[in-house]
Amino acid sequence: MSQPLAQPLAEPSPASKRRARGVLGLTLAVGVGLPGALFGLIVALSPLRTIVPAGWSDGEVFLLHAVGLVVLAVVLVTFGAVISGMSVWWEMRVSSRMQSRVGYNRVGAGGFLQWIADAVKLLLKEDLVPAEADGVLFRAAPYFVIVGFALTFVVLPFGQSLIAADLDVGLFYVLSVTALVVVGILLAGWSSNSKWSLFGGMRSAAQVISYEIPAGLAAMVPVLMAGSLSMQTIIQRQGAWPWQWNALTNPFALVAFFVFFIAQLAEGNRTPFDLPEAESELVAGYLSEYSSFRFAIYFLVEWGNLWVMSAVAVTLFLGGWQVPGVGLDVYEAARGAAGSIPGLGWWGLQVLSMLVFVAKTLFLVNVIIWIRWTLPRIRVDQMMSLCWKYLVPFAFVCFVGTLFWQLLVTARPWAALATGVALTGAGLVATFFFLRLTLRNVSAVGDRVDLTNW
Amino acid sequence: MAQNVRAYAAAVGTTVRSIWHGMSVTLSYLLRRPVTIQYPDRTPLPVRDTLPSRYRGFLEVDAAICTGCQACERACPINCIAITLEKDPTNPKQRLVTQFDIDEAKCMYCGLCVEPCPTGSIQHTREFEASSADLRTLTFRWAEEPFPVYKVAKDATYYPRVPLGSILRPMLEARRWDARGPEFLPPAETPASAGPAGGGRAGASRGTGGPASSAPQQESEKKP
Amino acid sequence: MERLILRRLQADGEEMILNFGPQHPSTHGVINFMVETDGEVIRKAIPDVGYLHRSIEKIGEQVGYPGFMPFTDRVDYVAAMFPNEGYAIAVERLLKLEVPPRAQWLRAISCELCRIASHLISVGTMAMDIGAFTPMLHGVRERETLNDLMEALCGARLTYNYHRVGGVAFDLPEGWRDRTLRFLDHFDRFLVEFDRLISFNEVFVKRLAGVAVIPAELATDYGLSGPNLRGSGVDWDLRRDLPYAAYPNFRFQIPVGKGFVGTVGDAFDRYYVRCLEMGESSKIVRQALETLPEGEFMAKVPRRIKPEAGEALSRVESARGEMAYYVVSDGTEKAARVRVRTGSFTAMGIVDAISPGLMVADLVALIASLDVVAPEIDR
Amino acid sequence: MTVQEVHERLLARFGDEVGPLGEPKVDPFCVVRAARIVDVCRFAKEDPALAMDFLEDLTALDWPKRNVIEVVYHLFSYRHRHAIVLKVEADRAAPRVPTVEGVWRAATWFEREVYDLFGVEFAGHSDLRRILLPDDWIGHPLRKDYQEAGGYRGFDNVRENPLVELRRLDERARAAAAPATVPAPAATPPAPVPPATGEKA
Repeated sequence: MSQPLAQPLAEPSPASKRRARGVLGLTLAVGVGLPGALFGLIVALSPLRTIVPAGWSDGEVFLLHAVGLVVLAVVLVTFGAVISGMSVWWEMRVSSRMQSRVGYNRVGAGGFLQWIADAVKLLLKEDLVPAEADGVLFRAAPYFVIVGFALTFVVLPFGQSLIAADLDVGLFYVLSVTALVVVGILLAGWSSNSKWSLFGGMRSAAQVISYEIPAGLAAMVPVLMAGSLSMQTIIQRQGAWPWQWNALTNPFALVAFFVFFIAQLAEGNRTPFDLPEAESELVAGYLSEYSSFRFAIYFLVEWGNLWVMSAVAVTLFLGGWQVPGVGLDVYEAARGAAGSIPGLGWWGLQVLSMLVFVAKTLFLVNVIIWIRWTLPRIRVDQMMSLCWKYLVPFAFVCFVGTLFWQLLVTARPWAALATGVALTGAGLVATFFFLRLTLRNVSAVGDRVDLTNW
Repeated sequence: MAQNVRAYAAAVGTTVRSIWHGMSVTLSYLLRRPVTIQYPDRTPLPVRDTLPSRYRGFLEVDAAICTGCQACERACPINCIAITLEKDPTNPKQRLVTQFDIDEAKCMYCGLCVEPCPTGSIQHTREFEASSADLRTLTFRWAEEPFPVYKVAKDATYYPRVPLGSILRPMLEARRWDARGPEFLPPAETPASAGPAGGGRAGASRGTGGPASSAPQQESEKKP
Repeated sequence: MERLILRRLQADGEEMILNFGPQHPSTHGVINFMVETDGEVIRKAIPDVGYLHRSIEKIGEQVGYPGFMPFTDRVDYVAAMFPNEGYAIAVERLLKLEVPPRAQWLRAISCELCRIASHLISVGTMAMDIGAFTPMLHGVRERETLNDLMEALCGARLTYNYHRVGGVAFDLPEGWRDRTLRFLDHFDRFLVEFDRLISFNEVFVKRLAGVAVIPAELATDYGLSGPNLRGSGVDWDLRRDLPYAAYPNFRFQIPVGKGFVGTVGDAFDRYYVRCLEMGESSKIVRQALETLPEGEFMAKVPRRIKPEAGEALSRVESARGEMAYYVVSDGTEKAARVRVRTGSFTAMGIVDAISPGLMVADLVALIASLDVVAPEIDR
Repeated sequence: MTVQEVHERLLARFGDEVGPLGEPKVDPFCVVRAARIVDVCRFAKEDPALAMDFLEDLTALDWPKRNVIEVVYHLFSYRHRHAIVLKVEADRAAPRVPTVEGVWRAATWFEREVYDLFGVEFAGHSDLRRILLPDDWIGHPLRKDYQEAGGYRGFDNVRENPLVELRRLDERARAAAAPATVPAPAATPPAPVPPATGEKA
């Protein structure tokens, strides 16, 4: 058709081009620099406890370690906040592509700085407390949530020596402190004095307490296999190659991995278990009355939990930070004398192990996001029946099965390797078929693969 | 028992299979191009220029070929067009359109006024971007200066209409979104029975018979 | 109002009264439900409608016959072709006007495309209310293409105002036929993908199967119509059984709920009948485009529409059930009464009867499966 | 069955309590005595030859000149695919018609709507409340003599009509510009328009 008055949009002026370059630079600085600095600090500070500078008195060494740990604590909490914000951005980008949308695209290049803008906006909002709410509990609830979230970072391993404190009861500690989150949610639901919040709080309490059981049982499987509750020990007892991972050397552990993963989804209130804040039923659930910074805390914890869930699952089942081809003796050799400042090679190995761990964790984070934007929400009674009729029996079977499996593996050590190779092969075949199906989906409706404008 | 076990296994199986398919579909969308556009500044063309020619945007009147027949005014179901015709004081045979106002804030863009127009003077354009902070600025005045009515030749098949949008677009581009509209006069004290003056009253007084006709004085008595 | 409802609700004070709406994400417009719950289980849900009442029937008495057409768009703005068509047919019956075949065909084409567009919103919001956001936007994406087609056809994306007393406003624009056929080719394959994405997703099925069952007798008793009625297993469709416009010339199936995954008449049946209907509408549009007759698209209509005194009822199979226009003329240029009977209004009346015993999440599924649109209830 | 046959069957059962079928302008109808409407409806629904299981529509018409409000019943049978339109006449001053809620449950909401918009009382209705309008609304809007109030609970629903207001501005400007040539109208500023005619926003 004729378009007599059509006029193309004006060419971008040099000034706007300069501005776009500036935005890109800023985005890269924040996107690479911020996590880079945090990871760097984690790498630099975590092994501090093992270093005893020659000639320092005990008191000075203690002071050094104490200061190092305090800084590390600050770094880890900041890391939790940053990774949460970046997950929000990434989730929004991924979900929008799944829905044929562009998604965040205004603040910063690719909309990357949107999470900072959102955080600033939330901090500037008025902190409302409903007149009829229970003021003290209402104000206190977010702190339970954030404390339960931040404390888990104490035992989350980032690399071979990169852990704030390798507690002997590490896994037990994780399960305990995450239970604080549900206290916060329940308080929020009760104290808001809103019917929707109450519904959300009750649902959340029922859900989290129920799913603690399959999660705990499934987490016992790697504990049985490793013979320890310590996170680092559990990782070190696994191998680096996929066929040496807990989840793949033992068929029961594979099932336990899925049970654990599903239970973690439920504990993190992620779809399909987002009943406590089901927006089409409960408006915003326990969050209904929150605003401003307190709302931001819930937001932060919800997305920061993505990292925690994935990191714990990777630790327990997927080999943690183990780098293929780099055994523990290699670390030892590179470490040098105990107490001294390690050589450059050792630091390089630490960074390498951290990269492996981060890569695996981000993969699981993506899976969680992907599930969220695919599946509908289940109903509250189905949530219960899934837990008690499916997950708990499965977890029990896996637990008992692993007991016998360990006997078998002790008698016939090749069984673990054979299972590992077989399951890895099966996984690769399944992945192949899945990717083929995915590519066929694209052509089936007449679209084509087009990665421009990502 | 065996049946229960089979049902149990089947439930797990169908769940896994259906999720397998669903996740494959969502994953495949990561490989496709989004369909949304980034209005308004990141489109290859301004959106108004990509709209189909039948698009019903803001109304435009080409005064040069307006016959002053008031067909559009009569066709408008919500009386958002007001036309006043007067005799030219200098030339008694010539009639002038002294008022041709369209309340685009009220207009529902139904296109009924376009259909009876004998010359195609009133048309919907593809312009739609005229957000305004003040409703009063959305009354478009097509007879700022009174214009003579257009005489249609007997066997005319073609009317010299200027390109669609060429009058309206400069008008819209000259607007500021936060411009204030004209200050209206305070409500007149003269009673409503003052009687019509001028041909344009037909449209205005018809408005009182419209669906929302109201007599506020009577109503205030009914409502405590 | 609230006091009246509360008096009916508060049986022993043990229950919680929830104000479900009017501003609630899943009430599909501005509707309020006074819900009495015992924990998660609903004792009673009483709909409270009228928030979107715009006195369209009164307007119909005030503007002339042709002038009312744009107002019919607003009766059901998700599927505005059907009120257009219903009103046009009613006035044509009053005028005893014969509509040219091409106009009949164009009406069928526009209405069936509109049905697809409406059902896409319906099934999409169904998925969204169940908690899956992605299918909703996939539906909206396909609807967007339809909106573009409608825009090219009649100049508007939502309030089409395309039908006229005596025909339609425009003929097909150039290239429109090919664009539509291309879209339908894509759309038929999209429906398969949509089923894989959500319809038979086990979580989704479990949420809908056997939920909010409406037996056939209850459905007729409450005057349900359209997909809601067919979802209950009643094999009835005006397009086939009391054909109007060009429908006798097309071959198509009427999908009927038969308990696809659960009980006949459950929420999934109502949902899936709509999914199947989209495929049938696509078939109809193809046939109509193939057999589109040449000729006028507008009958000779008198300049002033002034039917003699009498009354006419037109029944149209709208996307939300039977839409009936009851137009009474007293011999003047303005109708004495224009009555719109809509599918959503009767569908809403049944919530009261179906809701006891559902869970809060099921109420959402019930409302979504009835596919009510608030303006159509309130008019 | 055709409408005539349906009507004959009703006549055979109820005699002259069912009125004659109106002349078939477009859709014929018959007027039923208000007291018997429930019986007629029940018969129409339960008689196997009629089987009017679908209450298509229930509405009303206001005829101020005849001083009646007609309640209109559109009945339809899914099984036999025939229809009939019944009407009941009620006095405008105090319209009162028995409810057919017991015959079709669909009538519950239809009758509530008629009650709301026409003020027809349905005797025996289980839940006769306003449905579309707020329950403190005054008047029944679909009656022909209904006068709309200027607002509701302090919410103004009147917007000035810019078409009229601009016209007034023009006239004042013209009067100010030409006082010398046309002295007479300049003395009294022309304000021939009614005060800002009410328009629903």
